[in-house]
Amino acid sequence: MTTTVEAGPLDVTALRREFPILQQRSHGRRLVYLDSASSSQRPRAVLDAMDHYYETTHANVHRGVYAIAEEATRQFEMARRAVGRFIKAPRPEVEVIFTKNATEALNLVAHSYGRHLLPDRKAILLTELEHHANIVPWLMLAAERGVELRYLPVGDDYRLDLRDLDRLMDGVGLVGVSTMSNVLGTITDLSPIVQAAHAAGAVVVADASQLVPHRSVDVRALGVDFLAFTGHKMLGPTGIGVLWGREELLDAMPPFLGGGEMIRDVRLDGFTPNDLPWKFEAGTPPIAEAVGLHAAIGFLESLGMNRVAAHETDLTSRAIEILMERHGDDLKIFGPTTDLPARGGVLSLAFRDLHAHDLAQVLDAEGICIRAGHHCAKPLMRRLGVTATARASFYVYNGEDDIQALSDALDVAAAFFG
Amino acid sequence: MTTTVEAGPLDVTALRREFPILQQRSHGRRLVYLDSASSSQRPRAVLDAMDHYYETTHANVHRGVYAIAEEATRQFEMARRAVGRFIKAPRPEVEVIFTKNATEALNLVAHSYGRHLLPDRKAILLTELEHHANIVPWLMLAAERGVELRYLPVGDDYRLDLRDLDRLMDGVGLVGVSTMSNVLGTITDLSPIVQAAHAAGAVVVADASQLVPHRSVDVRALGVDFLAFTGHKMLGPTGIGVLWGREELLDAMPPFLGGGEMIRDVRLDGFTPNDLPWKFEAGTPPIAEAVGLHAAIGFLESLGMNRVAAHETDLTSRAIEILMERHGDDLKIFGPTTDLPARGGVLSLAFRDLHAHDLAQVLDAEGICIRAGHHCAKPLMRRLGVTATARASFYVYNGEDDIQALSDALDVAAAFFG
Amino acid sequence: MAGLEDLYREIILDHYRSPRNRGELAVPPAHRVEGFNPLCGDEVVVYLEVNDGVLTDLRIAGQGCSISQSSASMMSAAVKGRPVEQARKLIRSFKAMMSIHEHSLGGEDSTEDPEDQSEADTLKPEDLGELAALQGVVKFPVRIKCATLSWNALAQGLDEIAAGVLPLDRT
Amino acid sequence: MAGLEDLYREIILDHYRSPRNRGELAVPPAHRVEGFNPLCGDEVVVYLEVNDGVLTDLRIAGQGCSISQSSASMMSAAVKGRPVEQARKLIRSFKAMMSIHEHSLGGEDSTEDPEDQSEADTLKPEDLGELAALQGVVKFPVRIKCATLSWNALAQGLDEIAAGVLPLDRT
Ligand SMILES: Cc1ncc(COP(=O)(O)O)c(C=O)c1O
Ligand SMILES: Cc1ncc(COP(=O)(O)O)c(C=O)c1O
Ligand code: FES
Ligand code: FES
Repeated sequence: MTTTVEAGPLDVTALRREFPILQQRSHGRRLVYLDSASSSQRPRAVLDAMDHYYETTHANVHRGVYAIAEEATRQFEMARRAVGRFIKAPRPEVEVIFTKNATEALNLVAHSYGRHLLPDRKAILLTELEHHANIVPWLMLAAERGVELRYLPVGDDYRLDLRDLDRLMDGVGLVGVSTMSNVLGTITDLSPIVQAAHAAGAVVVADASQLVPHRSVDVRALGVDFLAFTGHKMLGPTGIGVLWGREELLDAMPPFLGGGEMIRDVRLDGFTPNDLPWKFEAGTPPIAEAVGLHAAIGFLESLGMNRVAAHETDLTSRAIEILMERHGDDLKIFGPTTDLPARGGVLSLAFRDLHAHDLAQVLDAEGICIRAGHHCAKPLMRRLGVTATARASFYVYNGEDDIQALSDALDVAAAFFG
Repeated sequence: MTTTVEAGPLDVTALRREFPILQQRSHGRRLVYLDSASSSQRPRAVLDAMDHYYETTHANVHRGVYAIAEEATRQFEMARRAVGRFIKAPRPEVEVIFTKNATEALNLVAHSYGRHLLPDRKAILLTELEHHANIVPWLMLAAERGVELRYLPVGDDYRLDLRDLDRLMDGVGLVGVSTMSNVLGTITDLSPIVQAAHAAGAVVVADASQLVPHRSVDVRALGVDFLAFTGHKMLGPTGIGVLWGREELLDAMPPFLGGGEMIRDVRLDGFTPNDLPWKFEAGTPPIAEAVGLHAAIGFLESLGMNRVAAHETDLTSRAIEILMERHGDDLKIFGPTTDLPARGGVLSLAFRDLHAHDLAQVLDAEGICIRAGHHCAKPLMRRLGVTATARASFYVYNGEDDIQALSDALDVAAAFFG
Repeated sequence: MAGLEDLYREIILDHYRSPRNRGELAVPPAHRVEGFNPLCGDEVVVYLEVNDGVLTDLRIAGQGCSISQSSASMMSAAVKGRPVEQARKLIRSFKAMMSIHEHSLGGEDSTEDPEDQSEADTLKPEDLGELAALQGVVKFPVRIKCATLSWNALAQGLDEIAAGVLPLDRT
Repeated sequence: MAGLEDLYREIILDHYRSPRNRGELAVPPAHRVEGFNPLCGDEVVVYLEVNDGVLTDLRIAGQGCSISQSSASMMSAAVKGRPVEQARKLIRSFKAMMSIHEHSLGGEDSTEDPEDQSEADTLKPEDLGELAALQGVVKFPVRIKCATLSWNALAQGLDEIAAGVLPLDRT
């Protein structure tokens, strides 16, 4: 990668100017956006790239011989390569599949690998901290195939408890695991899980929806077999997600959705699938969205993923400090508060006896956007013994002023509900 | 509908100014875009709507209590209602499902209805003129369930031949039929098919990808049970498609993709699906794309779908006249040349003994974009006895000058290949 | 833009802080209905007893946000001891008040919800007494479900009793 | 922007208008291979006969665009009567010439195709004779498959013969 990257901490003030929405005011106040774990905002460069594509190039990809169609195809395939390089895929041009979101990527694996290549009677191992996107497809598969679902537990330190790993891995054919929890912030070191899985002959499906936006990811180093993530959480547009998979697995898998582009030939009585990656891209793909995602990756690379990670670790550390100091007794943080590099910038909170939605509502009036709810992780909520948490999450455009604003607003909420 | 619609023919010159890409020059010439059946271009209003959304409102939908998240949800759900009203859906708010494209919409029906509600041993009836998107999902389903696939034939007048309809319908549980062929332009009057299907107890899945962009569509008048179409062919963005279905059918169908948003509850051992329409919208939906599609529909409504249809019928009639007069002996048109209101603005051509790709290549050098290939309809190509056609297709921004340019370029191609 | 004071009226905070009719009833003779809000995972439980067409007793259990709790509390105060028909009318009236937003969401020519239209027999918000304080909720669409949660459960409970569903069938 | 004359050189049009070695051979003794271009649905069929390490005869059938037809025709003229090893070297060289675009597509730091790199033993375009006329095709990415269609089929045929696949096994 030859992108020139500045050194030192991110200049948040300068960065914010790149994000039009952060120039907006909410309820007459500066918009303090603390919900990037749900969906991030987009820099002007991403919007410009998509507009420019539509204004100069758009045509359907892959089959047109005329100039703009060739250029559209080129830009789409360049986006695929950029995505692949971003996660250090050995063969970006065949291993990166564009889906509509991370959820479709995981369903693709569940349908195509799970229904056809997962050996009979093999169990599926998930973890208690998965997002619904990495649970429901497997629940559906397990019900259909009559196989067992197991869960790696979450310990009281809010990290996966691997003490029973070997026993749980026995007879397992597929492991679904999140690289970073969207509720706890926990970043899991996958190596023991991957090793145990591969020793058991199981494949590992990693949900990296929260990790890829925030850390430098290397699929070879992770050792996983599939990796799913989503464009809208990494400064890219809605409507696009990514599945990366090892070529030999993808090659062996039958198609999932059927239609144009994923075929070599169609006869009245059968069809022949296309080569990778198109075999898994039925119909017109998210072309402009791929162009936008490419621009988002360019933006992140120009910041440098290591600086992004350092910025978020700093901010998380300051946030824990400030919040505990000012609201210590009133506040509970669901998530690791030590070993901060091994956790992301996601803080799930309980404040006094306030309901998370009431808290978020009062914070909104102060111009602060946090998410309240189960965060699509109901099994984890049950494990934590709550129905909902209030969650603040950080990205490149957040600074210490946002933490201060959050902390001030907690006082307002306390006063409001008395 | 209270949109004010002008009377009289479309003002193509004024309209073109709304489409930034048509201001571009290709190979030093005005861009003559004759490939809208493949993908249309977007007016500035659609790009502006999406930019405005990202610059002022974006947040993930459905669960946020803060102001921009509520506004994002409102805009997303308003887009759903606008789409539903555009096709006269009885209950837009529950019957309109956003997918990534028409292909996913058809696959959704094949998986959810086809695998679970299609009665055992019932055959599936398609037609010879279907796009791969309305063949391959059924081929996969038929193979999996071991049921028979049948095809309504295409007659020598390039229209469906219904003489055998009753015999073919015997024992059928599902009919997949295109409302307008993307190769021939044929618009099919579905009423005899729908009547026969319903008499046989079969549901009708209509692929309206080509019809909805060009004609006023009323799902109640069509009488079909499902209708699929796609955003990028109707001035909208890539990354979004639509499935409309009758509420009682959608209600009875199990979910297709699993993940966030499509559930009411998730436990370690099972889940409860959400209400319609969200039951079928797993994961973060194409939010900005829905906003863009809403703007595209607004644009089409402000033109008036009847004027759009009249414009295209006129243009097709002029095109057939001009081309046959100037190149009559050298030219073959695959598609109806009479009863023009019952055909769309799609002209599949063979010119002399030139290969379609060579023809399209020479036309490109003249600044003219046409599509060459099988148009994702290989069974139809075999029926026509060709491997490919050269296809010119029209939309609101095309005028007679485009036809003239096409005709002039045919002469250039003839001279070039001698 | 709606302000917080539109949502959290003083009377609402009061019911939230001191909820009325909180508790459970023995089932049977009481009937038990759950209301589940999938948006947040909260659940209210309504216990009700109907005798000779009168809602003789009613208790609220479960948990949720301040809006859902105070709405349930206000509801209990409003319907307890009333004839079932009056309770039904109140439910209709309350839901009509809460559905205003649905229309503005649908745009100029929204398809009207037939339920609302055909029910001429509803009370105006100004005739709903302290329940009118919940009117501000419609400006916060995500919270509408909070306010209607217990009302939907009550309606379901009355329907089930009318249909003769035995409490035991449901547990 | 590349012009038409980059694609359709005069020599290409000449081979298109008067294709060399068009026809079929009896199978066996000849070997038959199909090349299918999924982008357009075109198919070339290559018949080849190898005796004592020499490609003694070769014919081209099937149909396709002018680029695929003239590329096949030029190929037939270039390899017919040559030793198999020379034909393989020509295939490598031709495919190397055709893969230039792949790199520019991949951006500055594209992952290089290992096949191209390790094969130092290829001819430069300028040593390819009239085949060099096809070099302009790389400026038209969609058409690269047209140009390489018959070459891939030939390579597959040579591999199959080397591996001892009997022609009858494949029909
Ligand atoms: C008739 C028809 N059906 C389905 C499709 C598929 O649309 P999409 O590629 O957007 O899924 C198309 C367009 O390619 C079409 O023309
Ligand atoms: C950990 C995790 N996995 C999966 C998803 C699903 O992403 P999407 O909704 O874009 O499919 C999310 C985000 O919602 C997430 O946080
Ligand atoms: S937020 Fe759950 S009921 Fe209000
Ligand atoms: S277009 Fe088919 S081989 Fe060239």
